Amino acid sequence: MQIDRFIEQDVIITTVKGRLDSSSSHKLDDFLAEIPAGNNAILLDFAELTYISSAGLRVVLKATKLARSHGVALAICSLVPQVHEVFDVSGFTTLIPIHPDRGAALASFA
Amino acid sequence: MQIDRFIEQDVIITTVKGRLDSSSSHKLDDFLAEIPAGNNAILLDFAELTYISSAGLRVVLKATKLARSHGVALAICSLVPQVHEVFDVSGFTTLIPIHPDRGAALASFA
Amino acid sequence: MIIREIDLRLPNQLSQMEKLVAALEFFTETCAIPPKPAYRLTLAVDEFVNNAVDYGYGDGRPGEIGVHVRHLGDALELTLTDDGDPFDPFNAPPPDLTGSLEERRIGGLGVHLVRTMADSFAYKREDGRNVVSLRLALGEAPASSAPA
Amino acid sequence: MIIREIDLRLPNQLSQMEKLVAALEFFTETCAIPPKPAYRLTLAVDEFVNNAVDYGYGDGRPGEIGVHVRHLGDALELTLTDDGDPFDPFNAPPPDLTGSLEERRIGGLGVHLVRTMADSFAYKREDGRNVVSLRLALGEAPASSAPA
Ligand SMILES: Nc1ncnc2c1ncn2[C@@H]1O[C@H](COP(=O)(O)OP(=O)(O)O)[C@@H](O)[C@H]1O
Ligand SMILES: Nc1ncnc2c1ncn2[C@@H]1O[C@H](COP(=O)(O)OP(=O)(O)O)[C@@H](O)[C@H]1O
Repeated sequence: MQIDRFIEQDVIITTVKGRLDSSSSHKLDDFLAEIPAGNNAILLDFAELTYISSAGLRVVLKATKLARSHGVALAICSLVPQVHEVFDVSGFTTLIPIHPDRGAALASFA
Repeated sequence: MQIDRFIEQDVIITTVKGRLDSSSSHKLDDFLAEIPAGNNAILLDFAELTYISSAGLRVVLKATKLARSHGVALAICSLVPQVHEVFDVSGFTTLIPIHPDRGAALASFA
Repeated sequence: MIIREIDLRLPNQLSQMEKLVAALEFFTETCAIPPKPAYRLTLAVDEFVNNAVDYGYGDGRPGEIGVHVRHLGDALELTLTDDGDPFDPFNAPPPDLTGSLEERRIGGLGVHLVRTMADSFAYKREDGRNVVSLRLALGEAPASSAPA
Repeated sequence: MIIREIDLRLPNQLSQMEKLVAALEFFTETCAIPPKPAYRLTLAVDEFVNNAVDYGYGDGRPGEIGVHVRHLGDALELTLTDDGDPFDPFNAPPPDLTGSLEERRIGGLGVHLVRTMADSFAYKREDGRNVVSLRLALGEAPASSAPA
């Protein structure tokens, strides 16, 4: 799994590439543990996330709760169909804004 | 499978790399079908031959018979242990000179 | 060529997951299993093997986990076994997915995911082992509230 | 992790050999099978599947070949099946390996190689299929006049 972070239009974009499972989820957990100063919105771009298990969902929910408690907006974009199914079945699609692509996600923050 | 040929000390050396089985043996068969002019000795250097099946043995025996009928010396060198076992069990080690390395084989032709 | 059946055995250690996932990938690629059931297969194995390792051997004893996949043509039949403490994963109530973000508890989704995505599931305790059987259809997605 | 069992099915076509060899390599690498039994396994499958395809279906009908490997800890148990014409490979006399180069006939070594390298072998005809069983020890080379 590879994690990258950069800023676009004042939004902190985190991309995750590969598999997010019990052996890799702590890496993303560490990465998302800190809410960046300045109240920028957070976007998790999962376009290259090929796999997520409940261990990955755990990290995503934790990060979403943390953002919410700091009054920071968090959204997710670009889920591949199988990962989208996992989000659906977990009821996450009703808790976290999910956008089809990065453009739509950035527009939602504007 | 990869076949290469070059001449060293007037000996035509053919090296075979990879697997010599029913799907690749015809390539070596074509390659060895012609006895080169000039009565050079022939050395099959199998140092990088990782696998041989009876289909490969068939081609080797055919080439050996062809060489013999033309009065050309043919030897084999550098068999890895598993390939050597196949030659042993087939009784080929008593029919064809087998040398531990290329130097010994070239010396035997001299 | 298809792999009609593969039977894997591993010690109850999470360090084994990488090899296990590689074996499942080899299976799904060799058999050209469509993406959806291939994902579900990996997810089911991942969740249940993790649970067995994490919860099944409370005293830290060494154990053996089995992963058996049978390719039936129109479905995959997955059987997961372990010699951990008896536990029926399908006996627990499903997690509450209705609350607000603040109310949602973290975790408790693994069994729910697998149960929802499987076409059928069963548990039995047999010869000192937990035996979980799952059926995953290879055709049209039959289970769950999955998107198209 | 080990693969305790793998069951492969393929049509009687030589174009399948590449996938078959890849599956055997995956098996031997995953299970860290030593080089000698790993080679013997591949050789046995290669020779017998080739023979079944070449000789077993004289009328050119489509058929199905099975390759089943069981990892027993100290040995591999290989079972090869096909629905070709009945043929017991262990019934034929072994080839004459004593003649001079000129006398040696080309071919006829496949069954001999496999039979010599196996620790035990058996044939039966069952349910319209040829069933060849071979045992390959994983420890010290027990068979043949093999070099050290
Ligand atoms: N093999 C098992 N042995 C004992 N308890 C288990 C086992 N698998 C699951 N459990 C229990 O079921 C609960 C729900 O599991 P799961 O849905 O995977 O979510 P999570 O592991 O995130 O809690 C676990 O928290 C654990 O208490
Ligand atoms: N599955 C089979 N069905 C019918 N005949 C077979 C089969 N396998 C082997 N044979 C016969 O046994 C002979 C010896 O086979 P083998 O030792 O593999 O050498 P080769 O294939 O080079 O002749 C073959 O030539 C063929 O006549």
